[in-house]
Order: sequence, then C-alpha cells, then structure tokens
Amino acid sequence: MPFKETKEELLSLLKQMLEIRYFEEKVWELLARNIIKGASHVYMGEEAVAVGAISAIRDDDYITSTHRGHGHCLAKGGKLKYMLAELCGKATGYCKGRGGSMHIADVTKGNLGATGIVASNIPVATGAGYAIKLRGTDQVCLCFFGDGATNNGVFHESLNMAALWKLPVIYIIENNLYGMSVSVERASAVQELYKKGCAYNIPGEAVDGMDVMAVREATRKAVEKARKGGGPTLLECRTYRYQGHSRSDPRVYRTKEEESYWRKRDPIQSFWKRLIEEGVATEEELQGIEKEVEEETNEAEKFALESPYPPVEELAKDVYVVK
Amino acid sequence: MPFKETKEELLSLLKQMLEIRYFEEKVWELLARNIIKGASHVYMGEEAVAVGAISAIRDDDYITSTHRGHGHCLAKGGKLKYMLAELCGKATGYCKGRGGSMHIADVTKGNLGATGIVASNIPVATGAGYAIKLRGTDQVCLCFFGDGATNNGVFHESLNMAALWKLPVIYIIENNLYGMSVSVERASAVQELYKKGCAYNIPGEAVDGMDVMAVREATRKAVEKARKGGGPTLLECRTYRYQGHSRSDPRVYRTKEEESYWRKRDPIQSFWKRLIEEGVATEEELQGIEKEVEEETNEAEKFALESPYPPVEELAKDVYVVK
Amino acid sequence: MREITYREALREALIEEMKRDESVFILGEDVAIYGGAYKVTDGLYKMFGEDRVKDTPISEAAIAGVATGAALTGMRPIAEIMYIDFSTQATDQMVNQAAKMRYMFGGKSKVPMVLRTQGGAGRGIAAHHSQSLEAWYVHMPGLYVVMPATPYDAKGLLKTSIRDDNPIVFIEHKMLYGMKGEVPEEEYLIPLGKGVIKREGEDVTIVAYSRMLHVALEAAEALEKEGVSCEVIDPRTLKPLDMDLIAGSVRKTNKAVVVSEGYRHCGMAAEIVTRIIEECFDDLDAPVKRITTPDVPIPMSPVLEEEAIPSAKKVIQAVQEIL
Amino acid sequence: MREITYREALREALIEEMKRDESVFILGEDVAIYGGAYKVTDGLYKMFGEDRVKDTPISEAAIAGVATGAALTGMRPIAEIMYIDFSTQATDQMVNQAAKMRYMFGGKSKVPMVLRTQGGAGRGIAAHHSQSLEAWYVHMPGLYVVMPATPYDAKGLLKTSIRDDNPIVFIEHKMLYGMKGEVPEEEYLIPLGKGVIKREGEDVTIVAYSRMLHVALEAAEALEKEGVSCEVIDPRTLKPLDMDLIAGSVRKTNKAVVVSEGYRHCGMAAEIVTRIIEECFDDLDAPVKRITTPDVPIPMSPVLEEEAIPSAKKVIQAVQEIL
Ligand SMILES: Cc1ncc(C[n+]2csc(CCOP(=O)(O)OP(=O)(O)O)c2C)c(N)n1
Ligand SMILES: Cc1ncc(C[n+]2csc(CCOP(=O)(O)OP(=O)(O)O)c2C)c(N)n1
Ligand SMILES: [Mg+2]
Ligand SMILES: [Mg+2]
Repeated sequence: MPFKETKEELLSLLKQMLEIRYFEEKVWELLARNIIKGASHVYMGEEAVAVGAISAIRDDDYITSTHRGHGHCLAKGGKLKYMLAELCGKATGYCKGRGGSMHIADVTKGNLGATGIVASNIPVATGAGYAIKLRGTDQVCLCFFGDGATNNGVFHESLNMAALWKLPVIYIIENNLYGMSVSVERASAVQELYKKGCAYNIPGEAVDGMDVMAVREATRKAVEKARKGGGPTLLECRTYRYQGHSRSDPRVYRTKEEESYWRKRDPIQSFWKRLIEEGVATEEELQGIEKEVEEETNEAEKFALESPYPPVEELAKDVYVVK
Repeated sequence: MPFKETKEELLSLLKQMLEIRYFEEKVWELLARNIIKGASHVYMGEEAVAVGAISAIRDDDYITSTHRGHGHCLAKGGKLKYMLAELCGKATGYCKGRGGSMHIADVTKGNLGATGIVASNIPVATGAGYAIKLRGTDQVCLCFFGDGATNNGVFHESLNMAALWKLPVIYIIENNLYGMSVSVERASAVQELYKKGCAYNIPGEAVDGMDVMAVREATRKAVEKARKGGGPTLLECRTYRYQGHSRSDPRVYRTKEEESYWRKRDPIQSFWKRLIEEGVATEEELQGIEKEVEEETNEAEKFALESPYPPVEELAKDVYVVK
Repeated sequence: MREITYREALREALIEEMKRDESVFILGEDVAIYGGAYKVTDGLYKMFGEDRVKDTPISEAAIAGVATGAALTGMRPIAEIMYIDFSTQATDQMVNQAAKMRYMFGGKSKVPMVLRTQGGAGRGIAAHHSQSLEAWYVHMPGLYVVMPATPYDAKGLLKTSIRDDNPIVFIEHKMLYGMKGEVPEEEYLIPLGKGVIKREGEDVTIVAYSRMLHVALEAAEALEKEGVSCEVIDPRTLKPLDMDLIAGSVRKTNKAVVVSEGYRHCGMAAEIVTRIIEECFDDLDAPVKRITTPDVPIPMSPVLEEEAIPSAKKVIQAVQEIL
Repeated sequence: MREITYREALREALIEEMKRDESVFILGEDVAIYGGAYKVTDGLYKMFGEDRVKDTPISEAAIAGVATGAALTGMRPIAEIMYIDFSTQATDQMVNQAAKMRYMFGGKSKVPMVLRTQGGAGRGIAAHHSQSLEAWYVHMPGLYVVMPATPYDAKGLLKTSIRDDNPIVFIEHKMLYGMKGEVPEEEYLIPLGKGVIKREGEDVTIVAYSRMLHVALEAAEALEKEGVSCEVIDPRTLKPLDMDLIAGSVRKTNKAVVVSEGYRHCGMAAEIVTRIIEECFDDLDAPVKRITTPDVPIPMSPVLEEEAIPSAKKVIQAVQEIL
C-alpha cells in the first residue's frame, strides 16, 4: 500500500521511533553506569506501537501508559530532556523526580500517566472515556498495556464497561510474547489475545506491531469509529522487547533464535528502508535525522545530569491539593 | 427423554427441592417476624439448579456457594435444623451462629462455604481444583455464582487459570436475569453468559435452570469430563428468583408479567407433574413427601428457636487456630 | 429548625452539588433504578439522567478506577461502593492510583473524587457487611477520610468533599441513615479538618466518631449522673484530623478515652491515642484508653455482634478506670 | 557458624519444608523459570516440578484466592505476591476470605497458607514498589504478620509459618536479601509471637523490625558513644506481638522509641506506642516517640526517598529528645 501521508508526517514517525531508540539506549547506558537508579523497563523493539498508534490521534486525545512507558510518553509529545531528568530523579523532570521511569506523566498534554502496577491503567483509561462521553466531545483515549495485563481482573471489568457504555477507548495490547518470564502460552488460556474481546462483544484485530504504518492504520480506523460513538476496539500489536524485562533479567525463558528472528524485523530499519525504496527520502536525509536525534539525546543527557535534585524540604509537597 | 434414574433417586431430587422451598418460605416468615435478623437472600424458584447440579457429584466432591446459598448447602447434605439455627444466630448452627445466612459452610461435607462478597468464591473454588490436581484424585468442585458475578475481575482471573491448568472445576452461573436491580442487559456486554468462556477456551452451555433433570445432565457430562482431566466447563443455568433480592427490595426493575411467566415454569411443580405423568410415583406418594418436608421444616424451626445463643465469652474463639 | 434524616441530608447534598456543577456525577451498583442499597440516591437518575447517575456492573475495582480516570480528566465523580467491606476489591485503584497520582506526577494533576461508602455493625449481617475499615484509608497518603455522625454533618461534609480537589473516602454508617437531626434549609459547608465539641466537660475527654459518637454521648449522659463531667469530641474528619481541638480538650481534662468501631490493632483509636501522647503527654494524669472492636471478624449472631462493638457500658467502665 | 544470605536462608526454608511435607507448594508470578523477582525460589521448580512451583498469570486476586481454596481443602500453599504494593489487588481474598473463614465457618475449617511478599524502600523504584503495608494486615482479624530482619530469623520464621495452621502474611524486605548472617546447618524453628532483645541497654527501649532493626542498631551504636545505653528489641512477628518482652524492657528503661518504615497514621508504630501506653503508662518518664515514613507516597528520587524513610539520624534525635 502506498503512503497517504505527507513526507513531513512520515519523517516525523521515523524521527520519533529513533528518539525512543536513542533514548532507551541512553537509559540502558545510564542504568549500567548506575546514574539512573531503580528499575527501568525499556521499549527498544516496540517503537512502532507507540509511534504508530499515537500518530493516529489528536493532541487533545488521551493516552494511558504502563511500566514500559517511555515510548508512549515520547510519542505523546514528551521531551527527551524532561523525561531523562525524571528518570534520574531530578527536579526538572516531568514529575519533579518523584515518579521516575514507572510514573512518567504529563497530564496537561493528555498523557494520563504510566503506572508501576500492571493493568491498573485500564480502568483509568475507561474513566477518561466515560468523562469524554459525559462531556460529549469527540475525543478518544488510547489505553496501552502488555499481554500479561490481559489476565488481570481489571482488564475484564473495564472492557465490559467500555462495551456496555460504548466508550471511545482503544485498548492496545502490546503483545511482546512475555510478561516478565512467563510466555503468553503459559499465562493466557487464549493465545490470540485480540480474541479476548469476544467476552465483551468488542471487535478485535491482530496488528503487525513491528510495522509503524500498520499500527497507525489500525488505530486510525478504530479511532474514527470511536469518535462517531461506535465504541471500543481491542488491538493486539505483536511486537518484541529486545532487552530483558529489566536490567537484571538474564532472559533464560527465551531463545537466541527467537531474539534474532525479531531483531531482523526491526521496526526502525524496515521503515527506514521503505522510506527510501518508495522514494520518500534519501539515505542522507534520514541519516541527518538520526544525527539530530543523537544530538538531542546527548543534550538531554547533559540537561538531566546537570539538573539539581529536588529539595528535600519539598518531600511532602503536593501529596494533597491545599488551597 | 425418559428417566435413567431409579425411583429413589428421582424422589430424592423432588424432596430436596421441596426442602429448599419450605426452608425458604420459613426463612421469609421468620424474617417478617423479625426472628431472623440481618439479610437473607432466598433461593425460591432456583431450586432445580442446586439440586440438579449437586445430585451429579459425589460426597467427596466440593462445592462453593454464594450469598444466595441455602439451596447449595441443603443439596450438599445440609440439615434443615442446623441451617435454620445458623440463620437465627444460634450456637447449634453450622457455624455456631457466627456466620448466619451469608456464610453457611460445612467444610467437613465438602461445602466450602457461602460468602457475602459476590464472586469471591470463584478463586477459592479454583484453588480447590488445584488442590485436587496436586493430590491427583478424581474429585471435582462445583462453583456456583450469579450472573452479576461474571462481571467481577476474579471471574476472569480464575477461569483463565482453570483453563490453563485444566482444573476439575465446573463453573455454574445461576443466571436469574438480575444482580440486585441491574439486569444482565445493563450489566454485561455479552448477553449469553455461557459464551464468556470464549475468552478462556472454556466450553460453555446454556441450560434450562428450571428443569432439574437438564441441570443434572449437563453437570453430569461436565463432571465426567473434568474427572478425566478434561478441564473446566462453564454452565449457564437460566433461572429466576421469585422474591426480591432481599426482603427490602420492592422489585421495581421488573414486571409482574415477567414474574408470572417464570412462576409458571416452577421447577418443583413441573418436575412433580412429570414424575406422575411418567408413572414414577402417584400423587399420594408425592404429597406424602411434601408432608414429610413440612414436618421437618417445622421441627427445624422448633430446634432453631429453642437453641441457645452462643455464649458471649466465646466471642473471640476460633479467630485463630491455637495449639 | 426542620429535622431530616441522615439519608435525606446526604441525598440533598448530592442533589445540590449535581445542580451546581455539571461535572459531578454518580456511579455505582444499584444507584440508579434501585436508588442505592440504602436509598441515598433514590430518584436521582430521574432528575439527572442515567448517564449522571450510572448503574454499574459488580466491578468494584473498575468503579473506583473509572472514577479516578474521570476525575483526572476534569470530572468530579462520586463513586458508591455499597459496603466498605467490598472496597477491599478496589484498594489498588484507590490507594495506589487515585491517592498517589498527584504526588507521583509532580503535582500537576488532581483527582477530585469522592468514594462514598458505608460501614459499621448493628444489622446482624456478619463479617462481610459490618466492618469499619477507615484505618486502612487513613493510613494511605493522598486520601482524606470523612465520617459524619449526624445529618447536619453528613450534608455539610458531603458537599465540601464533592468540591474538594482531593480523593476522599466518605464513610457513612448503616445504622445512622434513619436518624433525624436539624439541618437548615440554607446552604452551608463544613470544612474538612474541623472537629466539634459535642458536649463540654471537665473531667475527661472522650473522642468518638461516626456511630460511636452517639455511644460516647450516651456514656457521658450516664456518667454525668454519677458526677463525672465528660467532654465529648467528634473529629468528623479522620484525615485531616483536628488535633488542635483534641489536644486543647485533653490539656484541660488531663484524661482521654478514644472510641472507635474499627478493629483494634493499627486502628484509628491507636492513631488518636498516639497523637495525644505526642502532643499532651505531660498533661496526662492517666493512660489514654481505647475502646474498639476487638480482633475478631464481626459475628452474625446478634448477641455476639453486640458484644463485639463498643458500647456505652464499656466506655463508662473505661472512664471510671482512669478517674 | 556458617554465614548465608537472607535470600538463601529463605530458600533453604522453602526447600526443607517442601521436602518434609508434600502438601506444601508455591505459586506466584515468575516463581518457577525466573526463580522469583528476588530469586528466593531459584531452581526450585527443577527440584519439585512445575506443579509444586507454579508460575501464574498476573492475577494477584486469584493467586491469593487459589491459595485460600487449596489451603481450605488440605494443602499448605505459599503464595508469592511479588511486591506488597500489588497485594492491594488481593486484599479481598486475603482479609475477607482467607482470614475470616475459620471464624465465620464456626471453627471447623482452617486455612494454613503463607502469603510471601516483600516490601520497603531503598531501591529508588518509587511509590508502587516501595511500600511497607504491614499495618493493613495487622489490622485484620484472622491473619498473622511476620517480618524477619535477619537470615536466621528469616529461615526459622518461614519454616514455622509454613507449618502454622493460620493464614500468615510473611513480609520480607527487598534491601535485606543480600545481607549475610549466621544460620546453623541443623534444623530449627522460631515460634511466632516471640521477639528478641538484639542489644541490651538501660536508658531507653527502641522497638524496630525488618530493615528498621538495622537502622535502630546503628543508632544505638552511635548513641553508646555518647554514653546513652539503648535496649533494642525486634518483635519479629507483628501479630502475635510479644508485648511481654517490650513492656518488660520499657519498665526497665522507662522510655521508648518505636521505629517503623510503614506510613505514619494508623501504622504499626502507633499500635506499639498505644500498647506501651496501655501496659506501662506509669513506668514512662517521657512520651513514647514514633519514627515512621511520613504521610507521603515513596518518591523515586534517591534524595527524597532517603529523606522519606527513617534513618539512624532521626532515631538518635528522637532518643535525645526524650532523654
Ligand atoms: C499487579 C502487578 N503484578 C505484577 C507486577 C510485576 N511486573 C511488572 S511488569 C510485569 C510483566 C508485565 O507483562 P506485560 O503486561 O506483558 O508487559 P511487558 O512488561 O511485557 O511490557 C510484571 C509481572 C506488577 N508491576 N504489577
Ligand atoms: C463484591 C460485591 N459487590 C456488591 C455486593 C452487593 N450485592 C450482594 S448480592 C448482589 C447481586 C448479585 O447478583 P448475582 O451475582 O446475579 O447473584 P443473585 O443475587 O442474583 O443470585 C450485590 C450487588 C456484594 N455482596 N459483593
Ligand atoms: Mg509482555
Ligand atoms: Mg443474579
């Protein structure tokens, strides 16, 4: 299928994916250097999902994110430097350093936040959908979560409500084949996760999660339907996380063959290739973008490392809204 | 379909249904007289479900029950007098008066208990199933719950595990069309509740819950399969509660027509009629059974009313196992 | 002044706030057609439509989570959890999501929601329908906890809670719904964090809230006849807690008894005792006493239930022990 | 004596008890192939097979509920909830089902299960992975709560907990897994409800548990240099609580400080302070102090996290204030 998008749009998709990749590489490096503390779940390999899906919505639409949330944040307009500062626990981060990797949010931009608790964002997204319905706007909410999250009770409760009430929520499963070490086969009685919509009459679709345009198109259709009051959709994007679940994961539960199979389907490389093959841009242009991203990432690092920590006197600030 | 059962078996089914009916009538009366305190959810109209299903299992099998649990308890061998004493909060009740209507249990007889919290028995039944699997016996567990309970998260989590691990649990939905005042239409995105098994690859079946033999047969097949390691089944028994959800419920959410439609399909009357039509017993014999049940119920009442309350000194007994 | 019931007072608060602010809406089980298990929302769906008074499936976690998501995106939801006992299914959403989002997300968001629920013993409905779990919610940063004891406070505090920008657990008492009391026709609000002296006295301070306020007042009345003058304080909101008022009173009387229907260990009574020790140790002439429900699930049997919860007799005894 | 880590001590306890008793089994997320998020169950599935060391889907409520059902039917499950923060999804099953069944059902059943989990801050993993929620479980009748601070206690208490017939919440501390300590080769058990004096002293009693024991010992060490002699007590099990030991010490020192990593309000520190007031008021020369985490979600930023949790400095300061 030839592109319907403008060159600018297409290059922006590539750039966002590159930004995520470079960002995550940087995070991985800073984790190794023990500059980033705590746990960070990186999104390398899954870039096409966040970028493809979020490119299909408007700025005034919402998303909810997960413990593996850097990609969503970035695709929803997050700036590398504030994100990296956040991961480093700095005062200049999106959450003033209080949230870190697992709680990045920018509610003002419609990113309703990552969460450290698997599946717990699903009812929250559903509530955003109900708010939209009550206000009568044509906004939508994209709700991202992993294959593992589909086995949690709130998935069930939320999808049922969304279907009953025809809420404008697109539930996007990032099926990367594992929830930590437990494969979909060993965690879910149904293997094709989009089919779980059957219990709620929610239409589902399996999408190639390594193809940014496929994700974008599937999301676009679902969003169009939702804006018209057609209710929720369940999209299963099949993808792969390149790294272990977290830094300490030796990945004994999967094979090298499997890893290299997926790496060959890299979402960035394949899109890059396609852009050139279809004459959208030249190799030089794309390299220029990559260079830009590399510089931005280095600047973000500098910003993050030079930023101050939050003042300890502010430990208890913002627990409550105080008038 | 002609009966395969012996006369004794058939009459015992009728007797059990009558016992439940008389018991519940008595409970209703004692609630009105304010002798039974608290909340009691009565099972009138649904007798065929508990009796039909539990008649298809062995004494060493398990059941888990609900807030509407008197029928299950009785069909699993519960004695009217200990049950009524329990509802009256007496020391001679199944739970020494501590549980009351919503917590009747007789774990020694395989009744793993009623619960006041909707759906909370579903994981418990699943755990009983896992225990059976670990011990390697051919027992099964019947897990009863209402239509409303199917929308709770633990339904989802439990059925997924049961299917994954092929547990010998039969999940029996008592679909009486309402969860309190909320109809299935307004509570569940899928109307045919047995179809919810699709999200777990659990085979489901709709069963006429007003027909004790139909429930028995469907359960028998599911149990046979489970005993052989064939895994769980989801049965949806379509039935009706004659009374309101609890005594204070004016039933504004349903029509008189609907109520009388279902009352015409009364599980006891229709089975009674069939027993006579098929020459299993005479009207006199059946009336004899009914008379017996009436007397037992009155004796149970006498027993319950004359029984002492538990001594207040024992308030804190049995909170813990103390050696 | 006119007298209305606690139930009516709550209902008026809901109506007034829903008229005043379009972003206020109600969701919960049986809140619409049924009018709420305790009839607080009776008829409201006719006034405000079914979208603003929304019956939900039996999905406690999603009820709390949907409210959280709607609040995060600009609405002011009032989520009803029928019994506080069932809120145990919604705790992740309440204490990890709603409560912590503002802080975690750097203070840029807010979650203005009320979780309306009710608790307490007295109806003989046993261990799953009689608990007082306020301590759990007081424990959790980011939540406020409100527990009115009179119709006047119920109305004024519910209105304030709805307008407040924090997630609030608003706990009614099932035995108080029918209690009548003076409630002005004109609008009024009661600030959070302000307790009241319900009875002035000199010899001992009794701190009690929710239904236990009335138990304390009964005890004070009886003690007065014996020449003991009790000052009875109702903090009304447990968080924020009006320690100024309590400490001021203890500094005057030099003795204190705290009464709470919650379980004993790590309960609200322990918190108030500790705060008194922290602020008034040198003023104390005797140990601070706590009267609570002991470490026992609430039994159904009326004789045991009555023994379990604090009574005027036990309060009197405690006061006499420290005189 | 040989020294092994806290992690190894726990693992040994599991292995010994699983060898000793066939009814013991483990279930939880990533407990098999991955060996547990903190590697406590490393390799166990190879020793005992995948049925007795069972990887589950991400279904916290069902994990607790399945354990409950299996325990009720004769097994001795050890359910692992990866972080105590996620146990908020399992609270209904733990506190309403497992904890209350024995009492509600008249003392005829038991639920011998261990919910193994870990809590505490220190890794910079923010508000959803750092909490100390022991107070919630201590609050609830029917549960015991165990929190070992050393490898020796971890092993002895886990073995006892597995053999105990009550549902037990066994809370490890994530920062202690790597700590080494003396653990005999021979089998030993540590009774529940018996604390230990970890350091004898004359001037003040410091009560602390789990990781806070080590903070207290550090403070005691430093205070000794200033000529202040602290008696440090580790209750080891919070429920049952060894008040005899604590009260005996306070009667000697006449002063007490309680240290807990849990949130302040209605926390375990408040409980211990209150118990000391109840039992030793007349022996006290000064108010009992509590050092806790304040009413703040645990922030990610290392500087804030450190400020949030109790430190030796704060303990020293508290001691000095009451000397
Ligand atoms: C309720 C809950 N249970 C367990 C965890 C621990 N945990 C963190 S991520 C994860 C795996 C999640 O798998 P999936 O949903 O597939 O997302 P992925 O990490 O693969 O993107 C687990 C088990 C958690 N954070 N929350
Ligand atoms: C978790 C929970 N939510 C709500 C309730 C209140 N409640 C008791 S019974 C009931 C309706 C249950 O409906 P269903 O499962 O269909 O069973 P039925 O009463 O129709 O037999 C409700 C909402 C409860 N007991 N537990
Ligand atoms: Mg995954
Ligand atoms: Mg029903």
